[in-house]
Amino acid sequence: MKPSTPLMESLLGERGTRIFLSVLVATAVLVPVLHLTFDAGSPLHLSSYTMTLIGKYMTYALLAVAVDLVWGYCGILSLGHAAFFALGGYAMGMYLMRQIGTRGVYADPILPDFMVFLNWKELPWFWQGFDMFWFAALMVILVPGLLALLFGWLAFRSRVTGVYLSIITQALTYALMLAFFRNDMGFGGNNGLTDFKDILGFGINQPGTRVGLFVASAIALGLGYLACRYITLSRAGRVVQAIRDAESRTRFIGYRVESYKLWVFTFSAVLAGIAGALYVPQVGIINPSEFQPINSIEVVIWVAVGGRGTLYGAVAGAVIVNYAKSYFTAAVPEFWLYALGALFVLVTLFLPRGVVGLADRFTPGSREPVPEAAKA
Amino acid sequence: ADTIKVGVLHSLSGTMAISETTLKDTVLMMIEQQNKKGGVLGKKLEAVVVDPASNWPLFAEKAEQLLVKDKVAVVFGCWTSVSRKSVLPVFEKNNGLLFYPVQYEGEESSKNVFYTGAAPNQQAIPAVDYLMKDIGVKRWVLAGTDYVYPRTTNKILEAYLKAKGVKQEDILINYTPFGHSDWQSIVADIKKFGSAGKKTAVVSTINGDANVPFYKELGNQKISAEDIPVVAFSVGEEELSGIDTKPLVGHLAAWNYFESISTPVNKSFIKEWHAYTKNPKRVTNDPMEAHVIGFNMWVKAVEKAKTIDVAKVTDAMIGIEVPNMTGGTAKMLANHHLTKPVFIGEIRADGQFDVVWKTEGLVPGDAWSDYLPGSKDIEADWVTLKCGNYNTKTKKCSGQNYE
Amino acid sequence: MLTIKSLNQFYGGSHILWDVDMTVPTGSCTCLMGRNGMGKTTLLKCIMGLLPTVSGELLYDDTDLRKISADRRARLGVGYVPQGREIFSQLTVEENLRIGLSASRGKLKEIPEQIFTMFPVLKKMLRRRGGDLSGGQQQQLAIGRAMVLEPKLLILDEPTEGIQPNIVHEIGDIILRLNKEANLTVLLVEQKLPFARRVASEFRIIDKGRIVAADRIAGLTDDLVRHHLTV
Amino acid sequence: MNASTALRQGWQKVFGTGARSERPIAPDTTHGTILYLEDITVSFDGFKALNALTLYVDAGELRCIIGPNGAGKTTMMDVITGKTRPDAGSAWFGQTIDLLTLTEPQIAEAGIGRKFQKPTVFEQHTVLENLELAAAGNKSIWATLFSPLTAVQRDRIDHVLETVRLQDRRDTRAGVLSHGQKQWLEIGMLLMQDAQMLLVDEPVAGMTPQEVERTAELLLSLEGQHSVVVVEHDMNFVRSIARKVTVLHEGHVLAEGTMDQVQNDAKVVEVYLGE
Amino acid sequence: MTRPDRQTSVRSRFVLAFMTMLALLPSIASAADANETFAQALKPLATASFQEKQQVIAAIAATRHPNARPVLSALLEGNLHTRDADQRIFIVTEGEEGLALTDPLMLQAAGSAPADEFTKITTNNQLRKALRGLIAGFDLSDPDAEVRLAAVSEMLRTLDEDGVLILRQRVAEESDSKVRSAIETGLALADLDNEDAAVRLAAAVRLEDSLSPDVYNRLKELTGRGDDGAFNEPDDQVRAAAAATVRNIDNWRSIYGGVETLFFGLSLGSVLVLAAIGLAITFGVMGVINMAHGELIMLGAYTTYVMQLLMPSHIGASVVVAIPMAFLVAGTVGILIERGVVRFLYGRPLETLLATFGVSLILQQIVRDIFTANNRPVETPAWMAGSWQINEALSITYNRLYVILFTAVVFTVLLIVLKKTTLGLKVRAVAQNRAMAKSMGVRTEWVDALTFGLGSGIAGVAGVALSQLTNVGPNLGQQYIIDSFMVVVFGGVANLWGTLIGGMSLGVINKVLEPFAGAVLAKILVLIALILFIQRRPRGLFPQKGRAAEG
Ligand SMILES: Nc1ncnc2c1ncn2[C@@H]1O[C@H](COP(=O)(O)OP(=O)(O)OP(=O)(O)O)[C@@H](O)[C@H]1O
Ligand SMILES: Nc1ncnc2c1ncn2[C@@H]1O[C@H](COP(=O)(O)OP(=O)(O)OP(=O)(O)O)[C@@H](O)[C@H]1O
Ligand SMILES: NC(N)=O
Ligand SMILES: [Mg+2]
Ligand SMILES: [Mg+2]
Repeated sequence: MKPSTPLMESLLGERGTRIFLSVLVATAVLVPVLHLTFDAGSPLHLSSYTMTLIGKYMTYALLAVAVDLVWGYCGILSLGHAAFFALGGYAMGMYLMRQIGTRGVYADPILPDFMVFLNWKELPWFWQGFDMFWFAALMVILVPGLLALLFGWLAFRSRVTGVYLSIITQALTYALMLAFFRNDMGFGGNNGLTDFKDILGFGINQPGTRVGLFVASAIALGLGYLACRYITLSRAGRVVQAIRDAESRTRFIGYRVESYKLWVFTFSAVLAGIAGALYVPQVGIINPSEFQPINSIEVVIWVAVGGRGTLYGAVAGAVIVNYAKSYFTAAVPEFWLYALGALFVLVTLFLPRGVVGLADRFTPGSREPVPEAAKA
Repeated sequence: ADTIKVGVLHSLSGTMAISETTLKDTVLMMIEQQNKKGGVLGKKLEAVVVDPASNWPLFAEKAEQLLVKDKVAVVFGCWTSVSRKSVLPVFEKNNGLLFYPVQYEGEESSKNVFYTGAAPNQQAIPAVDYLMKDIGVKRWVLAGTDYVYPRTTNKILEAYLKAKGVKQEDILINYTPFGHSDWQSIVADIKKFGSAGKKTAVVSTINGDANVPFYKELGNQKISAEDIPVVAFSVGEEELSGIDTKPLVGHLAAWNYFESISTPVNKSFIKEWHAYTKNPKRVTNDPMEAHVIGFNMWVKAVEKAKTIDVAKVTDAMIGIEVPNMTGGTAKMLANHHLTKPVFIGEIRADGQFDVVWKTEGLVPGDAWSDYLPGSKDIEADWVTLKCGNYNTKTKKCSGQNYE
Repeated sequence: MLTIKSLNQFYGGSHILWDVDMTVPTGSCTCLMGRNGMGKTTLLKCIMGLLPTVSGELLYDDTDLRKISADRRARLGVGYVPQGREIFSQLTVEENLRIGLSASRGKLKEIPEQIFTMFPVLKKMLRRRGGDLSGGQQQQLAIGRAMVLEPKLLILDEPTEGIQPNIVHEIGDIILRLNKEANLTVLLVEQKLPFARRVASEFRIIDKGRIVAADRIAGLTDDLVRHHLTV
Repeated sequence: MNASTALRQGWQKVFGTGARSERPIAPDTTHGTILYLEDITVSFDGFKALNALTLYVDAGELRCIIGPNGAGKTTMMDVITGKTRPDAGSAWFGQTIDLLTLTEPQIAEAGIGRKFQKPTVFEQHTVLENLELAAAGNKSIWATLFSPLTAVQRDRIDHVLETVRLQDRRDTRAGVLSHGQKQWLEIGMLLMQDAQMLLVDEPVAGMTPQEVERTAELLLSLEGQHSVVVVEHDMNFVRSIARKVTVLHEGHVLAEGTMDQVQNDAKVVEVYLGE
Repeated sequence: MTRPDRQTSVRSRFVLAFMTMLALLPSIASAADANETFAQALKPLATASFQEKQQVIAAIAATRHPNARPVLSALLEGNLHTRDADQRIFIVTEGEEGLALTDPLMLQAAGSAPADEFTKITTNNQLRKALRGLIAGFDLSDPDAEVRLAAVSEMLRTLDEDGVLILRQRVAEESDSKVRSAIETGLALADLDNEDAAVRLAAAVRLEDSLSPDVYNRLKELTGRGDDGAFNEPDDQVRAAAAATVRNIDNWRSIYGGVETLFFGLSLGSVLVLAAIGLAITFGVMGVINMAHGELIMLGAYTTYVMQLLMPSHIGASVVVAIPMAFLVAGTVGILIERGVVRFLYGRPLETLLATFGVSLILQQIVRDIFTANNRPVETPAWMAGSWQINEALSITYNRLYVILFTAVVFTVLLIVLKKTTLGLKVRAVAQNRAMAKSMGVRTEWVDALTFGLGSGIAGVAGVALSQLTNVGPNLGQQYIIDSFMVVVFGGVANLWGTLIGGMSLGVINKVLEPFAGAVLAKILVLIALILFIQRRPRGLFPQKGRAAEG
């Protein structure tokens, strides 16, 4: 790819970014081709399993990029991003649920199955409109966005920072998890939403649809990445990093710290929501365990493993950790926790700047090691 | 391939490992024994074990891996309903074969799944009958973990009790989250509810880890089985082996199998299990029996069909009979559920059960409950109707996810 | 008291101290001077053991300091007043002072009264959090804190920074008195020439990480000052 | 009100950023006084760091403030910049701006810049970026996100870099600068802010005599266009720039006047200067 | 009839026989005859169904044979077996070689025999309940007043007309006032059925001060109307008295209900505090985000289990011994974690999160591999079991009470260590400025290891307490880690008092909400309250103050 404009040039003016984007484009093209053009017997065939897996990793990667933006660049350690991810997922899940129509086991034209057998008589108000894709798509953005906006507005306005902020984001996702677990809430309780049939009229298990979802994930990841990269390169990005390092000092030179934080937080929540929305049709289920506090912590860990404060590091971390998980749980199902645990310990001890830090070390001309700011 | 691959999809880590690890071992033991007998269709069986880590989307991923990458002939797996729901589309899409060994809420019958655990009519209803008729219970606490299985079971029970003339004020329903650990208030409430002068019992669909603190609290608040018995549907020998059972003596459980039932089959199974696990104290339980039955049925069906082809095997499955471990016969019905005996046992101090009641004969599993308005018109029949949810009113088959 | 030979120090890739050779005679008050960013603080931190040294020798009397951790250096009698004060901000003034007690050479049980005579403001503020003190008060606390160790060698990094003139003067007196009466060896970094001239007996000038001049204080000529200390 | 204006106003309300390019408020100095502090009292757990402090600063004036450690000088700056809210008293910037009702960034926006006693710069940013961050101009999200620095701003940065002699450090991370270099950088940031009023807390601490001189020159050059309040304990420095000197003691003004007057005030000598 | 109770038939038959026998007492048949009757009564037990056993035991009791009581208690305890060969019944105790046999007729040892030649005579809940009632009938004349009191309470559980007869007999002879009072309550309850309104009134007045649920239910019934719309109690005065008592009980119940809720809240709170307090040190003071904290708690719980395995016959003591052991085990593991991992990460607190998360995964799996994925049974020692019945409306469970007290002790000790010892001072100094603490001669490495060990050890001690309340399994730690962080942060980092007050108030609020909102919603509400509270106090309940904290 050849950078043509100055904007492109600066966006792509980083080796990691260029590598990441090339790999992404290659993947987005090659995987569908290998999947569709070769049949199952061929050695070149790429199974739908593998494609879906990579698609899933890409949505995780987008989530990781979102977390890296708030944490790596703005210093907001959000332990609640899984909640935004899950909310986006639920919005999409509700759409998919309503697409089932009469094809549910109880053949109710309106009510999803779980409502029928729990004896619900009519569709709750908050399920209205989700039969339309545009509405669901809007909700994918609005629900996480507005929640982040409200929550962030409350928190940043009162200058909640550091661990206090982390813990209340955690409380948020925990509360949402408990709420969504409740069957009375009308989101299918513990089972969540599943048994999807089609999306935009295409059968959800059709190879074509799968490819579509895969490519959509790749595009979302690419665009999300570039948007974040643009932000971090802009002056606003430097303000955001200044806030991370010395919040009150930033105030004294005239920046409205709260507004910047709120904006970054909200933007990042929207990205997380989009990631969740793409995740759900590919894995086929969304349920409250996605809100588990531990999930949010894991996202932070992906970012740390990859290398905090470099967007491509976040991507690398998400893919590496999740691939390791997929691989270990099958290859050494009885011992995989040792392997994963050891990975985390070793990366921390020996790769203080994450996996991409290792790569940079062998790259001449990279910035000198940055002693971490001592604050959370 | 010169082996037949058998997938094992049980959580070995995370919250469900407590229950599921044993099932993995059970399947491995069955495979080992079958291989000693020469395998199936002249080929050895090869286990493919994965760990979905109590993570529901991971269940789907691992299921797909087993079916697509490892190309297993059959999968034994899942415990929670949500994990089953999560893998269901994967099995239907890839035309796999799943044996699901746990008692569950019913309301499902998939072409690709055989349900070897109890449907609600094979556990809950008989248990309530026993309490009502033999114990004279007049007041009911339905306590459960807040998820589909308890919700559905309690819906069914509530309808059933009301049909039997129990008044609304004599039913207390309570839901708690998974892993609920502070039972003080709820147990105190139960105590108060039970002190109104009528014989009271608790029907517990409390799941997994929450049981230990629940029973501890019962013991400490001195609620004895003689005053307010608790009959549980999710507490078996395995769960009791993690609890100090002395204070629980007399509380009840309803299952289709108890380790203490002394039949020759069961005795030899327990012996083999102890030998296989090299642990003479390892207990057996109901879902294990379900897996053993399921496994034997699958072997029989494969031998009958002379192939591992899923379509042929599923056809051959229906009507297959294998002995269960309590002296009866398990038969695979057209709705992919089994016939099962129902036992009520009282907890003993050693963590085993004394059977105090059992059904006369075998109860056929009912996929669609007759006590739920939405499902009483639905039928599952994979022989004549070729449908898992056929509506007898509209004469339509719905919810099929394949072809 | 202190002998430094060909000491080298790096931060990451950049070489900060270049073959530093320097002595601090026992009983002297040696003043280390140099422009901003020349490596004064770095050198003091090396002596204290807060930064690793790459090569060179570091002798304290006859002890090789390089093999010894910072806390042992403190227990051997090296007191340190860092630039920027480095008060334990959430500890009270009293607690800040008590920290050194168990490491003090005399195994003191109580904070010596002498410290409060030197800095009466500390006595008034014993219960206040160190971090709440004003800049100058903190500087006084930092000096007092180092004195609790009853050091043999006292290292002061710009101790008068931010302190009101009459107390600066007093600090000068105190250094002189400790130096003379208690036979305390002092290594001082100081920018203010008059103060340096008043209290120091020796001077060293560091320029771009190298020692470029060393002499009795009398030898600190205007020429040297112009050459090494002006921009 | 149509939907789009409503939306924009909503955005402004939440994110607090209009597309404002000019200063929203500027001090009204028609009476010649730019800062009015009246009866300011600040107490911490009963201890009065400022005790009914009253102080006026004229527009364009260079004012030196001295006083013993703990007299309340830094606290006074905290009050002016919005870091500390006083228990009592009033603080006005010009005739119209009530400082006590504004937030820190609003105060900065109104034209008050500050250099801290302990040098505080953005350690992870380069020297250049530090200056860029401080540069005067629209500081809304919209502006920083979409418009790059103007040529004027860039020239200004180069100029300031030269002034503070950090040209060859422009791409160095500020965190690795020495103490004195950080002092200079912070002064540079203050210059970039182009504030009406500069509060400078101990600018020459840790500087060599020559640098002290240069700082003095710099501050003097600002006189006229800017109002400058300098706190210092270095008497040579104060003497070299002093016009009017205020002495604070125990939270209020002990003396005020020319350097000579103050130097010869017995009380000032006793509590502060010594002999 | 008072109650349609299953036991009625059993009891009435027994009482009838009993009464007859009392009447015939002087002319009682020979001892041999008595033995014969007893043996006959006993015999059917071997083959009877549960239903039939009910009658059999009544018959046994009715013989009033001196061995009836020991035989019935043996049956109750599951020690009555039949010999498969000849269906003979023995009282057995488990001995070294099989079962030690006792002949029920003679109460003499009858040798021993292998266990598999015998079948236990099983009981079920109803039988056991009936047995207890029958045994209580024998105990009414026990010399020990405590036993008599227990017997009366036991009888009141299943009181019927015949029971009333027995009690009336007894009340005259009863010397102990407590026992008599208990009997009188029972009789008064019975008197409420009397035809004479005056007797009913007297009974209603007699019950004035009672808090018993039986009394309440009975009186409540009196105040209501039957299906035909008529009052259940025709007499106005009696009804008024009953209503007054009902109101009185209602009042007391709500007061005691409040006390109970508070107790529940404090006990939940102390669990939270215990789980969090170690973290208040490792995280609050040292700044290490120790994700393995939960696993250290888990290790403490497993230590308790292992101690019980090691001393199976001293369960009571094992829990006490487990406390220092758990401290050592968890403390040692903590020190290993600190020396092995954490010490390389000071100044990089977020990376401690990553590394200790890895450690926590490893610890979980180690435990799973050693102890299997199953929960381990930890017994409750006798001294912690059951509850302290303060009155009939209020009882407090001992295990919770001990946990509250234990929390108080742990907290106090820790407070003293941190505030009064130099270690505490050094810990805080190191946490704030490691380099400077070194320069002040503090052996930071020591302090780090010790402090981390202390925090970890306390986590282990918490595990001992938790083993008495909840599962001991590999996931134990995961359950508490989130709550622990929440409590520490809510209280205000680095403030031990904050952790205490924070944990306790979260516990109490939760329990106050629970009755209205249910367990789940209560927890959600608490979380929302926490979020909103942090808005008001962005640095927790007890924030660090001053210039330095403002950053
Ligand atoms: N942590 C660090 N990493 C990299 N470089 C550093 C670090 N600390 C200081 N430096 C660099 O080392 C050089 C010497 O710094 P040092 O603090 O020793 O100077 P100094 O002589 O004490 O100056 P000052 O008089 O301003 O205090 C400076 O150029 C500074 O930029
Ligand atoms: N948050 C606080 N809590 C308690 N006391 C405080 C707090 N902030 C400041 N003080 C006290 O208020 C007084 C004034 O402090 P301030 O920093 O304003 O002094 P200053 O005049 O700037 O002194 P210096 O010249 O030493 O910098 C000091 O005695 C200080 O200890
Ligand atoms: N199916 C169950 N028990 O979840
Ligand atoms: Mg320096
Ligand atoms: Mg000051």
